Amino acid sequence: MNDAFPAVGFDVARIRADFPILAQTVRGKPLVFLDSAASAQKPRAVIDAMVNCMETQYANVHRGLHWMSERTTDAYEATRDAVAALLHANDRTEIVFTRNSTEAINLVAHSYGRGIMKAGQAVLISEMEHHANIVPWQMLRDAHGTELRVAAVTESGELDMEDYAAKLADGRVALVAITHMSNVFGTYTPIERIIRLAHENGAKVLVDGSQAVVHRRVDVQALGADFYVFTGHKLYGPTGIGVLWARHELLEAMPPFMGGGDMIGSVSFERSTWAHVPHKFEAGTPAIIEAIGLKAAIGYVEAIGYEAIAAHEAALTDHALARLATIEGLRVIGRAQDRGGVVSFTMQGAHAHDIATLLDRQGVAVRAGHHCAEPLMRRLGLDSTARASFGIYTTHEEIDVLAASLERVREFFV
Amino acid sequence: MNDAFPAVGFDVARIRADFPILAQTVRGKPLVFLDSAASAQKPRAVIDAMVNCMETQYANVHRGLHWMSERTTDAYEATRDAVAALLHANDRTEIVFTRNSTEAINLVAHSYGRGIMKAGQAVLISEMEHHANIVPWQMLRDAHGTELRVAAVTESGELDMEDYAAKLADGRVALVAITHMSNVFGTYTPIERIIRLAHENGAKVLVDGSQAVVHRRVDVQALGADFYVFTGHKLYGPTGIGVLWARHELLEAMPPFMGGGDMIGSVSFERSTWAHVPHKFEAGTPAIIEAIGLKAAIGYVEAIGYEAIAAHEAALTDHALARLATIEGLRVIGRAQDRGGVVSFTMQGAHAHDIATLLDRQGVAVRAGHHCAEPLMRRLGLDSTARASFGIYTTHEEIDVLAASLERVREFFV
Amino acid sequence: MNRPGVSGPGTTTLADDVGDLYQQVILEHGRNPRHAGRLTAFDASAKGDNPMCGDRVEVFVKYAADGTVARTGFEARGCAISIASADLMAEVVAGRAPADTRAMFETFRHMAQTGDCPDCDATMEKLRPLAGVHDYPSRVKCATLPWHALMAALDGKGSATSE
Amino acid sequence: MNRPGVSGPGTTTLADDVGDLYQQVILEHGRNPRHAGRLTAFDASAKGDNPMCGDRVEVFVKYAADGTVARTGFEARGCAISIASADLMAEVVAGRAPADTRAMFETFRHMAQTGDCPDCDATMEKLRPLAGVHDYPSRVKCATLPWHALMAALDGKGSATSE
Ligand SMILES: Cc1ncc(COP(=O)(O)O)c(C=O)c1O
Ligand SMILES: Cc1ncc(COP(=O)(O)O)c(C=O)c1O
Repeated sequence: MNDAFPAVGFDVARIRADFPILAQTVRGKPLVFLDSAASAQKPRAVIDAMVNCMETQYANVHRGLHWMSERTTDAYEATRDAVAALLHANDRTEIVFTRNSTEAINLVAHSYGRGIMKAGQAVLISEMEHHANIVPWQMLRDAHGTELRVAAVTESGELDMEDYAAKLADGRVALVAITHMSNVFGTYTPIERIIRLAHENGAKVLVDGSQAVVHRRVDVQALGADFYVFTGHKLYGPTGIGVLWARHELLEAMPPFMGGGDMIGSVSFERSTWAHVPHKFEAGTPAIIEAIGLKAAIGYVEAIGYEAIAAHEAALTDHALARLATIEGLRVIGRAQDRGGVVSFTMQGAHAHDIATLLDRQGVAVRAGHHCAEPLMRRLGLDSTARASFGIYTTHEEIDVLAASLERVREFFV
Repeated sequence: MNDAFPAVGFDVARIRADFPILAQTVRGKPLVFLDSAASAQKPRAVIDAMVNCMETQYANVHRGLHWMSERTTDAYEATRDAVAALLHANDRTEIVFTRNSTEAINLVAHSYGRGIMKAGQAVLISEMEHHANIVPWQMLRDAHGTELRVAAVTESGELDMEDYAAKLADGRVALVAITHMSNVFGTYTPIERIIRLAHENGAKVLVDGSQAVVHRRVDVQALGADFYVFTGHKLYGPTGIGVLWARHELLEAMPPFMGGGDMIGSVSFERSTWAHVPHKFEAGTPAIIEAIGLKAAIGYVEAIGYEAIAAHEAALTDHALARLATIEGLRVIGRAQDRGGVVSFTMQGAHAHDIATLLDRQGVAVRAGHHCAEPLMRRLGLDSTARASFGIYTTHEEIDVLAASLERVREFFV
Repeated sequence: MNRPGVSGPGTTTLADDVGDLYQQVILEHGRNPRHAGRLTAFDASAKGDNPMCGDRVEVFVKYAADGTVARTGFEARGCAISIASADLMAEVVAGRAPADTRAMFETFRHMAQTGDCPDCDATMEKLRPLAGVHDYPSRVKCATLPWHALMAALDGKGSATSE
Repeated sequence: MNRPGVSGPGTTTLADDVGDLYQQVILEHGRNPRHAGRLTAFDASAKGDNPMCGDRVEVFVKYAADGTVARTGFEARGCAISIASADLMAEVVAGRAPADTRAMFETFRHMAQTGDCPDCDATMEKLRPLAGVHDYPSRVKCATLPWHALMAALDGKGSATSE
């Protein structure tokens, strides 16, 4: 693969060779996969780690005294170490495994929300949240009597910091839950400032890092966050595994979310006691094979390096914005300064679904719809957008194919 | 492999060849894996299905209009059909995917328990439940004011049907939650009778099929159950995927458990509406790769056939009970008539942990401890037992190795 | 449909590739629907809504004195397929009894899902251009959404979804 | 430890295989612990509990007038390793100041986890037979459980767990 604008030290051809699926054709055309923000493809290292587990070293964890169980427990728990290092957690016990970001947020909404928050306190989110960071707080509101506040987003697709500060001002916000990077605009939020302001006003902060952790190095200590969540399948890892990081003292104070094996201290019918964190929050047999896959994904990303990834993706995004700007009637949605490799757009005379289908016919996979951000769409006066999103394996050439294919869509429709 | 007592039409050597891990050695000895009740090993068909998904046909489901997403959605939803057929569900929409049995039970405890049950109504469980079928009902009791009743178990390890009937008699039990097969004794409960009695007394029934579905054909219509749960990893499938089956009208009436993408009808900050069942209960990106693996596991088991599996395992269990009976000081716990391939035992002068370690040194993997059934252990006056459990790949020879190894343990300790 | 300038580097044009789905009649009805708009007077209406993609449609029905569907109008936000389908639907159901209309939906749904219409009469043949969606499972819902809304209106229900 | 009749079909005996873990001294202390039982009079006590396997121990401490640990007793349900460890612990801490006892725990924990004890004195050498657990991660907790309980007793806390 001949990449016109390689980032220094970043060999996209070699990276592509690590992803078996990228050699596929779709509808007779080479696959141009521009839907990584929905879910990323998996490198050979991840596939191999999962296969290796199932072929050579598998048993249930934590409760076995035999070799297979001990070794599988070691491997499962080693993922906790890898995630703790990835996020710069203080302590490995601050890492809780969940199914995905959605479950991680629901866990906090349930355990911190119902367990610690009081009726009348407020949760503050933003207009550009994914449904995963809206609906759990609505459900908390309806079940528990908390308030749900929403900070506005500007026309450029950035958080309206004045509105945000105003919504914090009365001191009744107990928790801010906000995205680190928008899955619609690609905008990075000024998360350090957001957190500082929240803390000044007595609120804890949950950061939805589902998109951000894929593209940027995250240091929860430097950010000052209280909760950070992400999902394995977007970080080139398996489905079925996600992460909640939270400060140890918060996890200690929170009641468990689900009950069952592995999360208990002791059980009697009258009364049970809970295991120490993080086990208190991991009821039942965990996603063992998936955790082991996630560790391989983190290792893969770390070996390439976030700096190289960020540089590659910044170059891709610049290239994409430049190419898309040349297409008549195409409008890119969101014009934030600080943005990553997610580009939403509309095209005059062509609905996003039709764009997606016509691109698909040309082998180009993009997403179309509300991107699980209906309130944001409504705010923008849109029904839907088409969205191209980039990963470590995306090439400048693929963006050229996207642009050329979009030209053909335009000509087809107008 | 020379199997002394082959079940008719059942070629255990061929089956073993399908499980790559069984060729491993442990501590220099051939692996004798007798811990399948904790989690089963995975056949090549499951591994291949997962690899094939990741290498050739992967994208996020439900929300994509492009080829990869459409095909992945088809494959994910085809698992729902396979599970519906496995359990004889009326309708594919009655199948909800969860992480494991534990989450499935927690889902019911939360959505049916808090959403439909009233304070003062009771949940009736038995003394031989796994923690997964105890703790969620305790948490419901403590949060929602329901009562928790426990039906006794007899010395032989069977449900005390008189006590069960007595606990139902006042009509205040809204839900019976009971195991289909004990993970400690291997006992099958007389589930049709249990359900009939519950229904006569106005209670719905949740059946914990985590163990049973591995060994016997389950027909939820014939059983008359209202909820049935199982977990993929014990059925030779991946971790990270479990199943809740429930009657359509129950799922319709129940509020959602977790909020987020994929489970919504529409979202606004004021109010959101829910998607139809089963999607209402599947928030966020599901365990896609794992669902696809589970379908392969079901296909694998169905191809061998439950009848052949049951015959093989019955022969193994008889053989094991006969062999263990010859070991001095060894006591098998639970003497139910109707039982499957799970055998718990204690040995005079040797603690279960020491037995497990000494067996491990001989390559034999068994479990030791309370088996996530502490109240049952207390009822039996035990701290812990050692447990050998069998799967489709277990051979009579392996049971002979277990017996010989246990003889050596006995000699070592006494 | 094979227009100059649409061809890419390959040997087929985009129109060749998607001609089965985006037939000329769909593009036309999608661009210039004849029955778009809220009826000034109507007897029944219902909304339809596809939560997975955000498509919405509202259908308005005016009955004739004999109970047949006199006129149908719709307001929609959606793709070319769903708008063309709404527009073609309005055309074919005019003058039909509600029972007929329901039967037509069943026939149409079968066609959209399978691509086949073994017993299509001349009227139903007008919907044939939409049969190409059968190859695109998630787009089937775009084509059937207005019909779901129409069925809800005939049933006196306020809304329908096509998930 | 190499007894007749223990040898299986292989060339090594079970005792050869597990001799690193189940040394004779452990088997003896496991079978006939000298310090088992609740003290008739004690100044501090605490329970220890390993939720993953169900092992439980309760440790009782009687202090001397100078504040050193005069005697330690324990009640336990558990495996040979945990009972032998409790018994050996009771032996080595007798006459030690609480601060010493804490330091001994750290030394012992390191030994149990790694198999090494670079600065073991003669007293700590008595615990050396337990160093074999380092090869069995889940059994390390069996060996350290009584120590966790003892630390809790010294701290005036009622309980400890070794998860
Ligand atoms: C009877 C029974 N119920 C529930 C469970 C819980 O299964 P999981 O840990 O997969 O949720 C198990 C297995 O651990 C079991 O044996
Ligand atoms: C910003 C954001 N938050 C949350 C999610 C939810 O992730 P998951 O579906 O894996 O729970 C996503 C992706 O869908 C996302 O982009």
